[in-house]
Amino acid sequence: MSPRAKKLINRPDMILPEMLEGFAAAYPDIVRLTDEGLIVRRTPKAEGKVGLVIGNGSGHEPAMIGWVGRGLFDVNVPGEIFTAPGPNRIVQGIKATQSSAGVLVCVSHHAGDLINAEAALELARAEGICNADMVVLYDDISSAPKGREPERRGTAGLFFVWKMLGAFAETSGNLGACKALAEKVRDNTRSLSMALTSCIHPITGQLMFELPEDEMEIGMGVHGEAGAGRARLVSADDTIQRMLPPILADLPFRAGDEVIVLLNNSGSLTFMELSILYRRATQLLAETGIKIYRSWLGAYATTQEMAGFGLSLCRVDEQLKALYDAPANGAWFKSVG
Amino acid sequence: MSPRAKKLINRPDMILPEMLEGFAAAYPDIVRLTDEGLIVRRTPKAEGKVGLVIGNGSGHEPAMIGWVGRGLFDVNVPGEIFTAPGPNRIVQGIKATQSSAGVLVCVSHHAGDLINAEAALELARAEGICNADMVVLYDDISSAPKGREPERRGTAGLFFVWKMLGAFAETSGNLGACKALAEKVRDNTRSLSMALTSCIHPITGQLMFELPEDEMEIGMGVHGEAGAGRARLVSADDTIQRMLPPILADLPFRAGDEVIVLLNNSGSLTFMELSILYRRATQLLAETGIKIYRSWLGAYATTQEMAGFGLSLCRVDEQLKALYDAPANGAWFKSVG
Amino acid sequence: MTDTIDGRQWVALIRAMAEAVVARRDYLSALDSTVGDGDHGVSLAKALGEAARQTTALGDPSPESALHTAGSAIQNTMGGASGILFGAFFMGMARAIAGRPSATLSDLAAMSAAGLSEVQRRGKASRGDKTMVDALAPAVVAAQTAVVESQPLAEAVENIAEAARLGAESTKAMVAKFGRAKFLGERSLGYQDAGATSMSIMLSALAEGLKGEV
Amino acid sequence: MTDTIDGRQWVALIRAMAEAVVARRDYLSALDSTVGDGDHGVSLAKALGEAARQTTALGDPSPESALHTAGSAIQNTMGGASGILFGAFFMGMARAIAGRPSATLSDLAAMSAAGLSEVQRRGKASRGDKTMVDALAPAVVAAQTAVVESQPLAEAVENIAEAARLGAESTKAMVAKFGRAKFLGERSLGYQDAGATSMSIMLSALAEGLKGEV
Ligand SMILES: Nc1ncnc2c1ncn2[C@@H]1O[C@H](COP(=O)(O)OP(=O)(O)O)[C@@H](O)[C@H]1O
Ligand SMILES: Nc1ncnc2c1ncn2[C@@H]1O[C@H](COP(=O)(O)OP(=O)(O)O)[C@@H](O)[C@H]1O
Ligand SMILES: [Mg+2]
Ligand SMILES: [Mg+2]
Ligand SMILES: [Mg+2]
Ligand SMILES: [Mg+2]
Repeated sequence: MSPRAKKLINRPDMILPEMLEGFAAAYPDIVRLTDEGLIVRRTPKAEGKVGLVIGNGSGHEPAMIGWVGRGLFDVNVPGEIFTAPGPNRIVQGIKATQSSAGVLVCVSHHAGDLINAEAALELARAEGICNADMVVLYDDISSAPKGREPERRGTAGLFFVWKMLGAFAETSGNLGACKALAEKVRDNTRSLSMALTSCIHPITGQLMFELPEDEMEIGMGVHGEAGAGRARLVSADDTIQRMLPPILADLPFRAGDEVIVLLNNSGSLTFMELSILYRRATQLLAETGIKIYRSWLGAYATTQEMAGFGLSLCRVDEQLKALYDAPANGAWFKSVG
Repeated sequence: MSPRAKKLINRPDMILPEMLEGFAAAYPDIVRLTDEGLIVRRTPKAEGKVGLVIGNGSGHEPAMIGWVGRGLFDVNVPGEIFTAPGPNRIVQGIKATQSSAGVLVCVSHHAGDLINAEAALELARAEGICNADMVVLYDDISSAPKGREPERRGTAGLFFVWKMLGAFAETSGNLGACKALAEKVRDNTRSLSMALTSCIHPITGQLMFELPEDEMEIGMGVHGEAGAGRARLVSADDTIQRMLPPILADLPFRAGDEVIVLLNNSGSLTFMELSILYRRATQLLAETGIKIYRSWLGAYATTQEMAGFGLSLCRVDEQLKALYDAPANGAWFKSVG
Repeated sequence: MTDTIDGRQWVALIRAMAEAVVARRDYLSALDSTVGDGDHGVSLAKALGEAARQTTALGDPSPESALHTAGSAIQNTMGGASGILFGAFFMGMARAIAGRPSATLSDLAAMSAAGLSEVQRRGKASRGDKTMVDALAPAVVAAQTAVVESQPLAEAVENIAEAARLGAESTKAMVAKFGRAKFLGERSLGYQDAGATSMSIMLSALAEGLKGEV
Repeated sequence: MTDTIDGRQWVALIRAMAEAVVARRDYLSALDSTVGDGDHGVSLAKALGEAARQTTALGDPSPESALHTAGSAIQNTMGGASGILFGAFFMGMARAIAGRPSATLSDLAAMSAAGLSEVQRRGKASRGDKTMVDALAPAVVAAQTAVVESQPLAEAVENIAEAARLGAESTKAMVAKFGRAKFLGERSLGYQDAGATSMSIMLSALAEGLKGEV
């Protein structure tokens, strides 16, 4: 049931270049596509500010091509579908920021993203680029137990890092401070994802995983990686009731905390469903005395047409609130400020 | 294949109220939910400006609850899934604008929306509300031949009307001028939609229509209404090549015209596919000498998880360009301006 | 069996119509699903349920008040084109019996004609367009015939219901001109119209109700 | 059969590896599909094709240049964890033969050990973790044994290939600790690792290529 074998593409091996070409043509005022296949901000940020680069597998749009722009990333290095780009391409991305204040390579923790970023930084150093650093980010409580946070993988909760770090780096010339800010957001963020259906890998044309009609998978990764386990399909309210308490317990989030809530649509969930899910989340949070500062319901990091969602909470203080509220203008994420 | 029987809801008859409750809770700075179940702008527009109301069936989110806010609608009257709200509720919506300069009831042309709006205006007049008018909007070239435009139905191309009319009414106190502006945008807009897959009606749990594995439907309505006809599934490029020429011929759009292009995701299409489709559209438009002023790729009016898209073009002059570029701040549509 | 229908009886008849539609909800949705969106049974059942609830709450209303309340409840609960049209049917009937304590057969004929005319004013459909009009219009003719022939009310309402049933059946041979089905053109041939069917079910419930001495 | 391998021969061997993987593309993707994302055959075939193209374009390169070019092409074409690791294998081999015109059996043993060490430096996997290391590590052992036993090159490469094949097969009994499959835990038991299989296919192609007097 449900995965969509029909895709509107031309040839599997042309998906990436054709997507980038179409995307860049649609938003010429926000981004440009370089000859090397990088998505770069049309108007560079102010001189002397830290450049933000992220390399990642494609197929998760709007992430990350849609997150390049004012108050967001300077450069995105899009890899093949679900495949991190190689080290040379990340080095090209570092150079493309043209930032004199240093470059932070952001890594959503997955083996491929991490190893390639490490290799890229080695290469960059060998080329004499010394003001580049990387930060490894993760949020998914299902992928490693508490106490082993650095083994966890990056999922949709990194939305908060990108948004807040993007706003921060817009005015910061301090590479160390940018890295510390990214880690602060990461360390205050926790996520858990679920899926109702699988999806089709657009290159292989094959199902990414199997999920029976009456089951859901809780603890899903952003590439269809299996989660903590299968469960029987339950109602929207019961799904939230299952997912929110472990998130709260993990940080832990406590009465009196202020949080921003993200419900990330993994693909073909509807805003109708997201709203119904959100309703139950607000009720549970109200019961625990946790205060919601802001919420964002929508698709940010998708896994093709997979039906599912990620629930993420970020605990915020005055600094993070201001960064969240700062204006942003990516092709597929705008914040009016 | 593909329609998603699994939905994250609680009870079919609670979808609408629970969705509205969750939605309004998520965006308290942008909207509020009234006791009558209306979505109303949190900060009313300036005194003496024309109020904009739209009633429509739900299930198309982000349309239209997500389009209430600054530079957009003042009030949305959400009906049951795929069902226009009754006349009393529309009258409540007219009153909720609290506009002294008059209220324009916007109708996306479908039998239910039209008849209910007509009845609502009769009722309003009977109650002594005399400064309310309605405007009927349509864009879908597949639903009636050229020369019989008023029989056509409203689809995703009305995006342009809402965006531009919203910006116009933000500063206009003239009801007649608002109606004329809406008609101007309508008369410069043409759309054609297609679907790859059907979807499940969230209340009945039934398939909305059937579509064989190797076919697509061109000329799809926003509620799964059949289109001009079935066609064999072809590539992204060939799909655009089939859809764009009839749109161009209908207005007709001519060399030298400037247009804004919308690719509306009907549900579970990916940004990846939209970008690949858009690429071909830019190539064909370049060949015809039509200039693209701006583009918007994304989900605006959906039909649950239906996989498909609408291609819409709006011919713009300096007035319409400025209105398109004006800032807007709805929960699910933002324009940075 | 009664030969006039007062306000309380109208309330009971509206309840009977609601029950009849609720009992056939899935059948009506199924009829709507091949050429429509499959929600007809669910939404009409819900709307008539609300109409029954609101009219029952009136206590001892006039026929006009009962029918008007039912119509308005249907319009605002059901929504869509069909909601306003089913509502218009009741509201048209209400207007034709305004200010009167009960309805005779000849009132019933006038009321059904007024209901039909209100449906057509709003919906613009004629006989043959494959809509509820194809059940309602022959029923109106049957009511008028019954008046001319001075049929007893019991016989009249059976003839009215039978005319509606045949009318609904006749829609199978029609190509839809209104509603969602119109976009299917010839593909709508062979299917019985959902709205015509539910109109016929409601009129049958009315006949049964009157026979059962509501 | 030759007993040293010069730069041109390395280019031919890289081409042979590419052909072998292209021929088994769907099989490799299928192996990757139950516990991974099913793209292994497609992406490795594409990457080795690019490596073959770029090394062929070098004309008459040194072994180091041929192998380094191949590694870099794989890393940047294939991407992901497996791309950088397959690339690291070639780049480790390249470094071990730097500045030399051709490779003897003892060079080959040192090169494969250097390739393995580079794969492990980047990927952190050990034997038993159900990765390409489980094919490569026994192959390195076989190469070292061949040196100790002074096996002729032809016999040595066959033993190396056979060790890799058995190593790949042994992954069926392992629980994945790396790659996407690790999230499946025990559910990964019973499936042969895709990367180990392709490593074994590449080493077999090397053996066949040398027998065929490239
Ligand atoms: N213009 C019209 N005039 C009369 N009846 C109509 C008209 N349009 C639709 N109908 C009736 O409404 C029925 C469909 O009702 P329903 O399924 O509840 O509405 P929707 O099509 O909005 O889902 C049709 O079967 C038809 O009988
Ligand atoms: N850390 C690692 N060390 C060694 N080999 C690894 C490691 N991670 C993954 N692999 C190998 O990569 C293979 C998967 O390759 P591939 O499917 O191309 O990558 P991806 O999982 O990114 O789609 C696995 O079968 C395994 O042999
Ligand atoms: Mg992969
Ligand atoms: Mg309906
Ligand atoms: Mg219907
Ligand atoms: Mg793989």
